[in-house]
Amino acid sequence: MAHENSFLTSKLNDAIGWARKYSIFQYPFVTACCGMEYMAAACSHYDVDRFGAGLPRFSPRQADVLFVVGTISHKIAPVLRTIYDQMAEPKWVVAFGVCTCTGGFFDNYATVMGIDTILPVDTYIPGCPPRPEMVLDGLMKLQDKIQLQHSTGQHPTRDPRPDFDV
Amino acid sequence: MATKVVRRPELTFWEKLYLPQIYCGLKITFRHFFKNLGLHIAHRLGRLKHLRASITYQYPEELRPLMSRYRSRHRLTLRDDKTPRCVGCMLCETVCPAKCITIVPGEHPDPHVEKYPIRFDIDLGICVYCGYCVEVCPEDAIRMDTGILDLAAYSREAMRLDIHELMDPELRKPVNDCSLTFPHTCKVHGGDMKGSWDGIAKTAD
Amino acid sequence: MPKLTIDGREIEVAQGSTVIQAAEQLGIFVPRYCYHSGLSIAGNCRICLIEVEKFPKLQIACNTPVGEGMVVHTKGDNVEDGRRAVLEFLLANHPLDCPVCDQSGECDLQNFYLNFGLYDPRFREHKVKKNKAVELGPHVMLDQERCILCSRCVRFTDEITKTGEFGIFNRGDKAELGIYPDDVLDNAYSANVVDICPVGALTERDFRFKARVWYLSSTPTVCNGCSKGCNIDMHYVLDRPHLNDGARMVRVKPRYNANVNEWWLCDEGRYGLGWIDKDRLTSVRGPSADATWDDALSSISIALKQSGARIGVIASAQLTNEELFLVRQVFGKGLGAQVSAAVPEQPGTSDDFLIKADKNPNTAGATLMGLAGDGASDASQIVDDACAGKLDALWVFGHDLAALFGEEKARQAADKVSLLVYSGTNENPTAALAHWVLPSAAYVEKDGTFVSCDGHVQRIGFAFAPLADSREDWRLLLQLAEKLEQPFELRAPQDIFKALTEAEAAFAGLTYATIGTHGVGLATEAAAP
Amino acid sequence: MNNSGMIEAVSAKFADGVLASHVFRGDATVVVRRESLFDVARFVKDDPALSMNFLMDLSAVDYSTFGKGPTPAFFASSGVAVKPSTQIPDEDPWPGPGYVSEKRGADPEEWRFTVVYHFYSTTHKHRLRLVVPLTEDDAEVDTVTSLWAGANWLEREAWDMFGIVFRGHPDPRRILLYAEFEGHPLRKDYPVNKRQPLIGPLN
Amino acid sequence: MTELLITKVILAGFVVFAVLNLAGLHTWVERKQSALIQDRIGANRASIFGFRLFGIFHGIADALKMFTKEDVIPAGANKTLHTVAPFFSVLFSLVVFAAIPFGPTLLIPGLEPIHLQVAKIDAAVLYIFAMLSLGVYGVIIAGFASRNNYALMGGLRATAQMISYEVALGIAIIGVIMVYGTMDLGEIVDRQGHLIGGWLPMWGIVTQPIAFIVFTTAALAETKRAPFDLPEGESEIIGYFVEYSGMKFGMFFLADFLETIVVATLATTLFFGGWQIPYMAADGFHFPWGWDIPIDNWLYVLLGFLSFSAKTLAFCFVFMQIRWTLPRFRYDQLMDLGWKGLFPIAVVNVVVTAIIMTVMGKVG
Amino acid sequence: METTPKPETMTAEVHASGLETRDMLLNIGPAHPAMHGIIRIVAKLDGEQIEEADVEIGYLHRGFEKMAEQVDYNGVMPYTDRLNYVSPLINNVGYCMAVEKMLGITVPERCQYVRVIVSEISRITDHLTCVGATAMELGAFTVFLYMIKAREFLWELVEKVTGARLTVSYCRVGGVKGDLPDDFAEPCKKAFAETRKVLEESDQLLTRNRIFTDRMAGTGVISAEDAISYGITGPFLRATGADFDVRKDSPYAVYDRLDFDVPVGTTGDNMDRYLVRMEEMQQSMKIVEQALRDMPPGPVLVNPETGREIPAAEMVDLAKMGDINAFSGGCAVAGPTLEGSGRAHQPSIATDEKRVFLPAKEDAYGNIEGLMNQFKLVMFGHGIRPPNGEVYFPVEGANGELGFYVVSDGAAHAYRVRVRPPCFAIMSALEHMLTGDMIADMIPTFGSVNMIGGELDR
Repeated sequence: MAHENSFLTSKLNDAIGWARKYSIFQYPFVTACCGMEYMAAACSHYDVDRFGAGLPRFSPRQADVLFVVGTISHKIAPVLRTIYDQMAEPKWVVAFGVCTCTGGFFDNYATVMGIDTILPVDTYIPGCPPRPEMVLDGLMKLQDKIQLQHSTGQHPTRDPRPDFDV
Repeated sequence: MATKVVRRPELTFWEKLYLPQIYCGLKITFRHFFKNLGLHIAHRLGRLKHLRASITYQYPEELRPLMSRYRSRHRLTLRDDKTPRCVGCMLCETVCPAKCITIVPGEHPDPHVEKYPIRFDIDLGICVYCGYCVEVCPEDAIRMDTGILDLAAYSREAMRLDIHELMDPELRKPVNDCSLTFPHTCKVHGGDMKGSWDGIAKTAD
Repeated sequence: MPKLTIDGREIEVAQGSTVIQAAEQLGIFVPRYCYHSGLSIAGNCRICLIEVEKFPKLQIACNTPVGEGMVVHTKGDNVEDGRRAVLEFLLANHPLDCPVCDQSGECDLQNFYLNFGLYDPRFREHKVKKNKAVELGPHVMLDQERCILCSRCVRFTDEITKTGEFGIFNRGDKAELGIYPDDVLDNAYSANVVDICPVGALTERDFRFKARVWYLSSTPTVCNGCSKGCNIDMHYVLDRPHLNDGARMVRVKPRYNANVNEWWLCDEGRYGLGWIDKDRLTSVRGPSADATWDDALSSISIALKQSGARIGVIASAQLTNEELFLVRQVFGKGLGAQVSAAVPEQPGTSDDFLIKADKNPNTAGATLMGLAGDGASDASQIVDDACAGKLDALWVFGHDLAALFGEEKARQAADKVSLLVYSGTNENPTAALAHWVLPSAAYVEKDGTFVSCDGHVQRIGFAFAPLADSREDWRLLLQLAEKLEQPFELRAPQDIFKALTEAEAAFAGLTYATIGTHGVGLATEAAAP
Repeated sequence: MNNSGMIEAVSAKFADGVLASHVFRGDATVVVRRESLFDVARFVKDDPALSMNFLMDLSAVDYSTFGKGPTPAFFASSGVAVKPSTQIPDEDPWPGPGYVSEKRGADPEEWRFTVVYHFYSTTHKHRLRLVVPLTEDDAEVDTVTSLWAGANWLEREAWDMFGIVFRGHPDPRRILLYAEFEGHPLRKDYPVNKRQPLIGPLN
Repeated sequence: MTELLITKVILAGFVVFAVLNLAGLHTWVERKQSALIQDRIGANRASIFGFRLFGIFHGIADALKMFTKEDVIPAGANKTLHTVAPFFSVLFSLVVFAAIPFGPTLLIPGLEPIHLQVAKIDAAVLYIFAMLSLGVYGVIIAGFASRNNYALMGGLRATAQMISYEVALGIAIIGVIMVYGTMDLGEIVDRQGHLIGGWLPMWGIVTQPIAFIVFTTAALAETKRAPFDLPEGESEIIGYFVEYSGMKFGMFFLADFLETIVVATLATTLFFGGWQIPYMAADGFHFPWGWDIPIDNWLYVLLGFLSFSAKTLAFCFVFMQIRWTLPRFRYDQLMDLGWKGLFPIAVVNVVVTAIIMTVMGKVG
Repeated sequence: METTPKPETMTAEVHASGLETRDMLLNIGPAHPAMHGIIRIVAKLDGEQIEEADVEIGYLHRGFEKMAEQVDYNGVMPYTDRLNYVSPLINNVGYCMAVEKMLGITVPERCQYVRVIVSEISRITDHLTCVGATAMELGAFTVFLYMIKAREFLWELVEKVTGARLTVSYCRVGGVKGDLPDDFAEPCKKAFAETRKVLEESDQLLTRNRIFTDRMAGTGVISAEDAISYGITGPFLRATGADFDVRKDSPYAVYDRLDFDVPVGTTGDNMDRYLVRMEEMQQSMKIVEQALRDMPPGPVLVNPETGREIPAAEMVDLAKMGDINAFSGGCAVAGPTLEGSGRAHQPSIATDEKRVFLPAKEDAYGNIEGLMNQFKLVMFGHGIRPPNGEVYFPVEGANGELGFYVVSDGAAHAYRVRVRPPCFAIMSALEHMLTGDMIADMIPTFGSVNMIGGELDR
């Protein structure tokens, strides 16, 4: 994204940032325990829809944010990476729960020690599993980040998508 | 053996026509809809405040009451002289199933204390909130009662708490992005620690 | 020889022995605090209560001499009630120090409480306060509150070191352990009192707060501090680098070996192992820059081949028998080099107990191998030759030429030879002079055997993997032999030892299995120097 | 039928096949020779007095380091070897895992794995455990898939985790791990941290 | 002629503007409505200059975001078709509105009377059917062009479903056409203003209740919304638009809402008297109990338009309520319902209508 | 969907009519919205009909059994939480009781009641999630949210007792972490009232709704014989008409004293499973209410005269200075997370075997014996050391028989912990149930399995 300091551009960027942060279509990559709290965050008591993030899209093409929810084992890791690659720009990744942040206490032969070893992560939500409040907090921090990235034009450019044949 | 055969509802002819049940279903959903709509309007008008219109807790403006036993972020309790009560016995480091606690003990000038932690880190990125550290602490030095829930971070490093943050839950590291710096503060409490213990005690039922 | 029955099992023991010794022979463990097999009997802790039939009261096992036809019960409610009462009494004034006490984890108060104590505490009085954290000497710290006055340390200094620093002062619950005024606990065996202290009253200053004992792993090994070859346990921690300043080796404890050191270890040996984690050589250094092992061994082997027989090798009595054997085979037999492990070292301090003047652990082994002692070539000769330009290549194992022969001579030798290889564990002036520096593993990082000055072949246990890029000398020698195109069909120290036993009569018939953890004497009498 | 009755019934029928048997904490266990496993399994399923219609569980145990845990440093304190003392005394000690060797007179080193079958009968409401010891070199046992359909996946799992081969299994694939995985992670000699990632770390 | 053109353009512009806005609003209503049903709050945090307005801006955010989202065309996809598909969907949904009369005739002095209907087509019903049928092509093409099994299945399901239900839909409307004797929607609406027995408005729901039920059900199925959302079938097959991203996906989304509105307007027009208000005629209200309230033409038009809008919105609302209440059909059950349920009923309805009309015609 | 096979992998065959048809291979999962938890089903489709299905699992294999060999006996508890993470408390209970069986100890009666209560609450949350998720996948999103709402109310109870919503780590070998709060019956009643309301609403929205019954009835059918042959237990088996329930057939804890019915179905289809689960929730609530009524009273005051409350920190300081008499007999006021675990509570919630259970807080803070006990139970290599042995202990998990097979070699950590995961057996039968059904039937069938990855793959 070319960044110029003109008033109009910066306002436009602000607006796009605003739009993107309040329209978060998520791809929930739910694998494990954290999924229960992910459900809870979406349910009536917490209602993630208030943040404009209530519409999970189960097609990576349409999702803006990849929520990686739950332990990622070595067996599923390539799938996760593929889904990330299939997502359309701009995209963000949220590591949900300690297993995705760092691998947590499943430090053994089967698990990936943190998804940031296989894809870039924008926001980490620790907790095992994180309470929905923590999830909402993480979502708000992600919104802040999205807005800030657009206001300052620092949305990182990612490595080009490999041409996946699906 | 008391077994109870579950009765499969025999649908009547009417029910087989779909419509009556659609009507029944709609009745329920409409009831919810209009009740909630009415209550929302009433709230706007300042009426019926004691009834909840929706059960949603609007975090962060409104915090759901935490149960008193709820295990949230850790803190280290302090002596009267503001030093940590921890004597670095490392039972918590030992018992921690996630190995997220790192303690380096040192010699305390007071021979009756003898030992204190030079370094006490908890990596929240690994912690599984099992509460074993609190349970085994023989000094009542570590507690998980801060009620702090805004723990999301932009990097692994930001999730690591050092002894200062653990001793003073109000001290929050500014949240750093890889290249961006801005303080993320919780708007409700003006950047203060959220849900201090007193706050929790009041709100818990 | 009286015959007695303990817990329904009969045993015949020597006249004059006590019940506790008899029970020990049967493998029955009787709890004890004051009793120690290496010390005289005091009988003051009273935890070792046993029931002897026809005796009206419970007896203490440590000081009840065996009698013909005695029937002893070391278990049972009666006995345990008695012991429980004793334990409760001992704990009455014990401070709540487990969190700060270095002994917790190996404390017999803790052990016995969970063994048979298990009572509900009843003590409601004020505990007597005494001095804490009293520095007794360079190695030992005293906490008077934790002491249960078993007097093992008093007896140790009275009977073993005969220095007599300790005493018990005052009476009743004010009684406390201490050392005599103006005295310092600084004898050569002072830290042994820490080992024998059953509780946390005496602790090591060196180990203080460095790690918790339950984090430690242990490997039985042998002290390499002198030629005595005391048996030790190496305690180390690998998975918590934040502890102990990142060092792996945490502490050393003596290991009982009736033939060598019994229960004891000198302070010199105990605290002489800091080099294992400090100032180690971590990478292969070539003439100009760091290199890989492969490159280093290739270029060295080429240079060695070119030098013909004009090679000098200063081996070391710090090397294991296996390595010395390989040195002899590869350099002596293979390349025709001058090999010597006899270096003119200044003898160190010694006494008539455990400390020997020869500070090398394997001089006897080197002598058996013909690399030291009578008839072996001398290292100073090799250095002289090197200075005289008679040698093209010089290989030094671990020794510091500068310290042995003076800096001038060392530099001269290094200048004259075209290849100076230093393989050792730590940085020293010779390493700085050498063309190739090969980091070797410390002795606890490899397997092998030493021969003590008493002709005792003992195995050094492998504790942890070599630091960084360093390599065991035997592995290095095997790989060098391969590069020199004289490969051995040997893969591990066991194999080398087997080859060694076949080649050397003194070792004949020995295997690692027969050596075990306690070592064996050499096969031939003549071998003992 | 009570525990001893079950054991007797099986032992009586398979005098050669049964190596040992015991009741520990109320669990009846029969140790069966590998060769007769299938017959014993069919017997306990079909015999009306036993009628074990459920194969509740099938798993394996690697006994290679049984009782040989590393010696912690604190064992040698105060000059006297005192074992950590929290061990709870047992009034009714378990005869295994040496029970197999006692009968055979063989060294316990000889066998390494046991395959453990837990059966349950809904008609009689009783449970039985079959234990089949196997050697390391020849860790093979007959499949019981034809008797219980549920054995299919359980046996696949035992293969995946322990490398125990079930002769005649219809679908011998890995089940929990991926085909590229080498080794069998629940064997005691597989290090807990040894990872075999399919895609490498970023960069 | 120019005048007519200008009028038509203005009308068309108005309709497109209104409908698109309605669709946008629809998303907001749906979110809020579902939230209220589910005891939630729903989207409410997007603010512009500090105003939140119950989260109405979230829809704007969605649209703006989708516009700026990367457009991915899968490697194996047919690029042209893949691109065209969403436009098809939206286009054919939009053009339907041309035939819908959304108010009475507006009389502006100096101008020709303006029918509040973009295109007054004699066979409007046929036109609408044609357009709705064309709409399925968007879905088929999308499903086919994506080169994805899920999309293909979604497309197939959509095709089968829409074609099957079209039949029931068409036959249901035949009853209406028979009753009102015309295929011109304007006419149909006009005739619904008549009163039966002097007090009961002759709305479609009165004359053709069975047809109404059949029509609504089939029309719901046409919109591919729950409980007929098999082509999307979020949790089974992600849907025919699984490979679409960015605004193209947004257009499918939009088409979805547009179709709902189409169906709502059709139901209003055919069965609920379109813009009619009971007892309201061009010159005012004439209640059966004798009251007469004269009104001006502008008020008449306004009331008619509002009536139409209110009915449409109410239908949208009910459709959404149904969507949030019911589970989804299975494919074969859906077909069963269509062919074995709705189709015969619709046919019978036509026959019965015919008989009744004949009888009544004879009697009357 | 991301790994949809390429057309070449589709098999082509030529029909008699000369038309070529291809069976479509549809790759469902591993990341698929209906696969809550991740599995992969490769389905060979003939139109919408599933001709063959290959179920692949293991995507959530995280080495539970290996980890359980690495940590001490109580350290396994957090791992068991994450087995069946929808009903963690049952896992806790099952594991604890297995180890207790090995140790040969029993826990006090109140503790058993507490365990029953928390297990049953957990069972309700499990069934709510299962039914709710199935409903969601069938398109009834509102029902799902209602059920999750009810689950939130129950989780409030769980949080009140255990201090966590989901990963509770509540039980300990030899007892539970803390007693129930004093006024537990009150919120329990409230939460159950809410739950019942939600259940009734859901019942109306689903049970008599023809769309729903049509989708559930007659799909995913399995006979009782097949189910038993596959080793299926729990609600899934009971839906076929077999009445096996561990709580009745080999009663543990205090289930034999409680009066409840075991709901069974008749045909073993999805509808029966749904109904059985709905009924089980009612039964579970009944059990909890009975248990709350019958359970023996809680805390006993140790010393009525001096049992005053002393802040834990103060007690520690006094004890450190040897001033034991200043607080002896008092009860320590520790942090709120330790509520209910003091000396007054301990006799009723924990075994009195000191070699197993941590001492009361007062003892750990206030006297050397308790402190030593605490250390001995925590330090590596000391801990709980059961005698050698192997035991198998089954409990009725939410999905069926949850068995723990534990082997001990006398060390402080288990030699082997094997879990018999109930949904493993059900998943192995999934292929059998799916074949011949339509692809859309996969959704309710899979939903009724209530596959929980943590438990299935461990």
